[in-house]
Amino acid sequence: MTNYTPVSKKTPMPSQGTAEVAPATQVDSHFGRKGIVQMILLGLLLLLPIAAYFLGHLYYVNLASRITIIAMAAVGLNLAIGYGGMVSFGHAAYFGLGGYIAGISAYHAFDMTPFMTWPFNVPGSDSLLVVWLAAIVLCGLLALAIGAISLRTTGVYFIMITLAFAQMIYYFANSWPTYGGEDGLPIYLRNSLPIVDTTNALTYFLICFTGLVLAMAITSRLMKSRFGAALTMARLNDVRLATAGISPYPIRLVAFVISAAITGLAGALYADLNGFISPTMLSWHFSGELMVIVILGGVGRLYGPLAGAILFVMMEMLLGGITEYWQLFLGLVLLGVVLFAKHGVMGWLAGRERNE
Amino acid sequence: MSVTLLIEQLLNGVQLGTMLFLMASGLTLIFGVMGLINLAHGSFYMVGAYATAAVTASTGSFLIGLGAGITAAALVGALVELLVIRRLYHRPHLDQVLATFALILIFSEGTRWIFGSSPLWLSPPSWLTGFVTLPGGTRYPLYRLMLIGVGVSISIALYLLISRTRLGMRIRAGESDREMIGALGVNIARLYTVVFALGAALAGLAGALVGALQSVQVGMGEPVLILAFVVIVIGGIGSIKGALFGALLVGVVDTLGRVYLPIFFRAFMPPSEATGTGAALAAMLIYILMAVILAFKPKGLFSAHD
Amino acid sequence: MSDVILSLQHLHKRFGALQATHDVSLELHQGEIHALIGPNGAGKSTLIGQIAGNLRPDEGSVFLAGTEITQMSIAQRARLGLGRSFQVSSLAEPLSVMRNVMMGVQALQSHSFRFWKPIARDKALLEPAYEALERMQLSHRAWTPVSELSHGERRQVEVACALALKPRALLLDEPMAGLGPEGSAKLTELLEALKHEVPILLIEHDMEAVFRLADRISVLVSGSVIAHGDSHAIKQDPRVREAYLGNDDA
Amino acid sequence: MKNMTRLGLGLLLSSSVAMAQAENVKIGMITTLSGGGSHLGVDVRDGFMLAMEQSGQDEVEVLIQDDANRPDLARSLANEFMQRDDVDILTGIIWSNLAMAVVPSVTRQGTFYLSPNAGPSDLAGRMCHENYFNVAYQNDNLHGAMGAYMREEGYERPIIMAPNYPAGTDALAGFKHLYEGDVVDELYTQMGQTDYAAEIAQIRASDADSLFFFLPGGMGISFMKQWESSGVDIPIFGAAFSFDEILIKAVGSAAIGARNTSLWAYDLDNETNHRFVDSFREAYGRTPTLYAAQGFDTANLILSALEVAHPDDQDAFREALRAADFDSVRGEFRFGPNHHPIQDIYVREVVEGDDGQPTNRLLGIAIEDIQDVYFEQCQM
Repeated sequence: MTNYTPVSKKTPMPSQGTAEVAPATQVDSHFGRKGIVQMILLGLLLLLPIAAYFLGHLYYVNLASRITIIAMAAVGLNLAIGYGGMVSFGHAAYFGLGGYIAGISAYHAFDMTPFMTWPFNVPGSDSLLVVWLAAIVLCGLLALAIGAISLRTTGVYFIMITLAFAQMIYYFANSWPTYGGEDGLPIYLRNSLPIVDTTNALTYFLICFTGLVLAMAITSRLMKSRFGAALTMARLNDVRLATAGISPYPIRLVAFVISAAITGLAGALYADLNGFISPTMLSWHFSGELMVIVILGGVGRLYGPLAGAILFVMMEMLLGGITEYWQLFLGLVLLGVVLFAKHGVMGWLAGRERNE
Repeated sequence: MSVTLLIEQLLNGVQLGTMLFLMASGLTLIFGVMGLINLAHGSFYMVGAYATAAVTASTGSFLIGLGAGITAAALVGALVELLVIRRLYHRPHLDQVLATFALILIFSEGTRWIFGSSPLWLSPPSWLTGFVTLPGGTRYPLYRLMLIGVGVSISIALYLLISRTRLGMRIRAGESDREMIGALGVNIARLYTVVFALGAALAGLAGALVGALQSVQVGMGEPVLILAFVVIVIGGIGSIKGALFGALLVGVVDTLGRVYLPIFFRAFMPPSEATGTGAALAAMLIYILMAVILAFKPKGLFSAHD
Repeated sequence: MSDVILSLQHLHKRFGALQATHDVSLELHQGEIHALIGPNGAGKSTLIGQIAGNLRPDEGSVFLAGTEITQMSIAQRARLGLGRSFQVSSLAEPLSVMRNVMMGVQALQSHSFRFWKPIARDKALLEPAYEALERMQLSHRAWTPVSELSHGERRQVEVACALALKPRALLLDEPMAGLGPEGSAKLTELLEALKHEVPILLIEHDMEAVFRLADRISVLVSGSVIAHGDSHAIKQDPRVREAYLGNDDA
Repeated sequence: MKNMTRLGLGLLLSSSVAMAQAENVKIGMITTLSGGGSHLGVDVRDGFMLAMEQSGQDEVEVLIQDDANRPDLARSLANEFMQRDDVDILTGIIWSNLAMAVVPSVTRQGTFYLSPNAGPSDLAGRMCHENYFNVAYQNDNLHGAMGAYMREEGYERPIIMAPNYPAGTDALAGFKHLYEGDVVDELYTQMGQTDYAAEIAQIRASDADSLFFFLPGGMGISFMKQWESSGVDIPIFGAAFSFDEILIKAVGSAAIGARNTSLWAYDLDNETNHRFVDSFREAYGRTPTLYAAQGFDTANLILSALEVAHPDDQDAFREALRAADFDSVRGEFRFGPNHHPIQDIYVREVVEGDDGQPTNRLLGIAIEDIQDVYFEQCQM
């Protein structure tokens, strides 16, 4: 049954090359309007803080770190929502867990007490590498458990069950006294890395920036791979995917786990940037804000989360300085974007995304 | 823990459940008929409470205030539907979530702008204060009994509305087949506005009634909104019967959990730790309940859309 | 019986009071096109669901090339070699034809948890997909988004998607639906050429195509198979005439 | 009044008139002006700005930002103030959890922080800092004072209740510390809980002779309204956080008869207080709450220290703050070794005012010169 021969010779046999390589429109161009906008965004994000640092404006360096980290969390969520079609209303759970891992680890390292003694001894750690690894692994595991149940549902049920799980963790963190409960947990000394000084604002920004670029590169590469093809198909038409012989459920679950791990890592970075972690990071408002950022920037677009985070943090800062009713205006802007600018800032700046 | 106390707590659970039902029935109706997920439903709850408080304060009559609250919620609901919501029916759930999230921000801050940051005063009228003595000797607040009564009446009224009236027939038609009601010559746009305003009015009624018992303040709709979502997800989105069952289940489980979990933990823990652990677990209880139910019945207990 | 590829044995399926499938047994042999016809509401969709895996029968079993697949998921059945097309086109509209067809190739070549290598240059995926398109005479449309295809072309892509699985059996659900006479004729020709490589269970309303293509025909009425046979026998069968004409009268 | 409207809009603002040491002093205020519980922040701000206005200061610039009751935002605003605006003094935070997020890093970076409201135990004890001054209270003060008061009044079987979060458990611990007897039961409610029927039934079923509760903000309003119609008739006690002038107006008649401890009362009889209450009412058209009084005191403490030294001269300025040489609206005011107040705590009762609205009336002193228990852990 393998001897497929062309049935008809009526159509001229195309050259071998046509079969192997997608036409140019399928490949990301770095020189189109989109490419230029993307390079400007990323370039500004990198260069402005460096300039600010050498001009002595530490505040703007930290602001850039904050934007970068929130963008990274949104990159994670975008993988679930934009690429996987899984509208998670509970990504604050992973962001917060990542943060708590950094906070708890630093707390035990500072107090020199073990995190747990049974079944084996786990000491605290002030090494960022350990914290990051733990954040990625544990957030991934949490997402594996939550996703395994939630992905059995679809549509509104999925939105609501992810929200419910996040609320569960929120209430738990709120009332668990060991790590501060509602008061939160301060991190007195920023976790450290070998060689570089993480307490330096610019160094820390560069770490965050590297993290963001890596997260975006991984997302981009992932979406071009076989896994990405399957995930895209799961979003567009899961019956087609199943009929082609691939079960959508494990594909989605793995994407959900990767998405949560990226957001969790961002949470760990955020905790160390702020030197503080509290249940607010786990609240449903934060889940909503992350979704807002993804949509503002342009859902399912690689640079969307970055554009959205820049816009959101800027609005928060500028409007907050003008009026105490700034959230009213934030709401109006957001409503305007959802109703009238379906493709977000990136859609407006860089033109509509090509089909895939 | 005596039996009378248990009965009283069950009543409390039912009372919480009936108020949740007022919220949840509107939400589930809106989802069932228009396929819209509306986070701003809690804002109508708040609008109802604020309008009731303001009008009660100026007229001195709770009933006039209540009427004003329901009317205000319905009007605001209709207005929001005309201006914003109807652009969202054919949009993905994600857009609906975000647009209505934006509405929450607008409503909360707008209300604060108009009424200020301080909570408003609103209390039950004097003829509803006091308590009744139940068989067995427990005294139960009259106002809460009235809430149960209102909840039951509204449930019956909704049932009659949907099963016996022309509007109800259209709603049922809308739930089963959105294309069909267009073919029936029904003015869909108007039907949608009416259903949305009805849902908003129910939320406003709940906000006004509960506001007299709790505090009328900005953001009061959010906790109850999340609970109402848990209710309709447990019950099956789009199903009024599911909303009723889910509301009572959540009300009773939440109330009993808060009371009996700390007591349960005292059996094998030091008291202060037990109360803390029990309270923490009680806060998570309904979410655990929801997760368990969805793990076994991914579309809720009484799904209208299979 | 060694050339039996797909076999349905005593399938029953009931929805409440409705007996949608009643004791249906069918066989699809190597090298043949077996057509399943029946009036609207005869239970064809329910039966397809049980073969493809959307539904589980209450009783009875389904075998594919000797393996029981009754309880398997849609994806498992597809990997075992059950290719299928849909009555209503189910392609991913914004994607190119190639991306749609490649999915099946990808499923055949182990798992999809390959995160690194870009598919755009993956010959192992591209070549078989291209081959399947050529068989459907669609290779010139490989990089066109599905949304830009004509109705007839989409039908061909559906079949190409199924072919990409290198299927042991094809389950085609009304492939001619909505095609004009010209499109029908073309697809008929393509299917005829195909049947020697892969047997086809054809569910079809277009009687002309059925009588031209089918080696054997089964007639489904009210959930039961009321007649089996070649086109000549079916045309003459009084029960079939009654089922169809009776329906037409009503 | 016009000036105040401008403040109300939350614009960055400055006030006037010269003073030798106050040249180019910048004060950053981070407080809660939007979202739940924002009336506390509004009152702190208004009290603070009233004092600034009255001082006729021209050289002190006050920058105000809204933290929306979010710790991460507060933290980032603090950085903004310190790193961009180069403020000398920070103040304004309402909530303990926000203070925990902001204060340690602020003081560590060498900026002064004066708390006009929150006083978490860690900041009074093991995490105390020489640049941190609490001008309001240590969180336990009011609860402990009520414990002492109830003991003295002869209540033997109190039942006590608070939300299940750190400030709640601290409140009950603080109460028990000075009550020094057994309580009938401890009830923990959920944060943000709105329905208290279950707890009220439990209280009714117990044989308690009194109820002490700590339910700040809207939780207290909800509880008291539901309490009123429950028919349970044991006296209720609490801390001022559930009984400020704004909250009890929202509670209505249900609050009448409740007794609460406060570090200040608007009918407290001293000259400074009379002037404060009158001018506040004139400027804003409402009776000040204790938060406004705390904001007013905080501003006056800063002004008094500025007369002695500029904040750049850290040691001198710190000494000037520590001296607390200003007229407090609460009468006598001094700092303990951990820079937390040693002060009298008063008992007030909610009564029906002349306009028919509930209002607080001073009953007397609950406990004199209360000092928190954490100062021993504090090593400066």
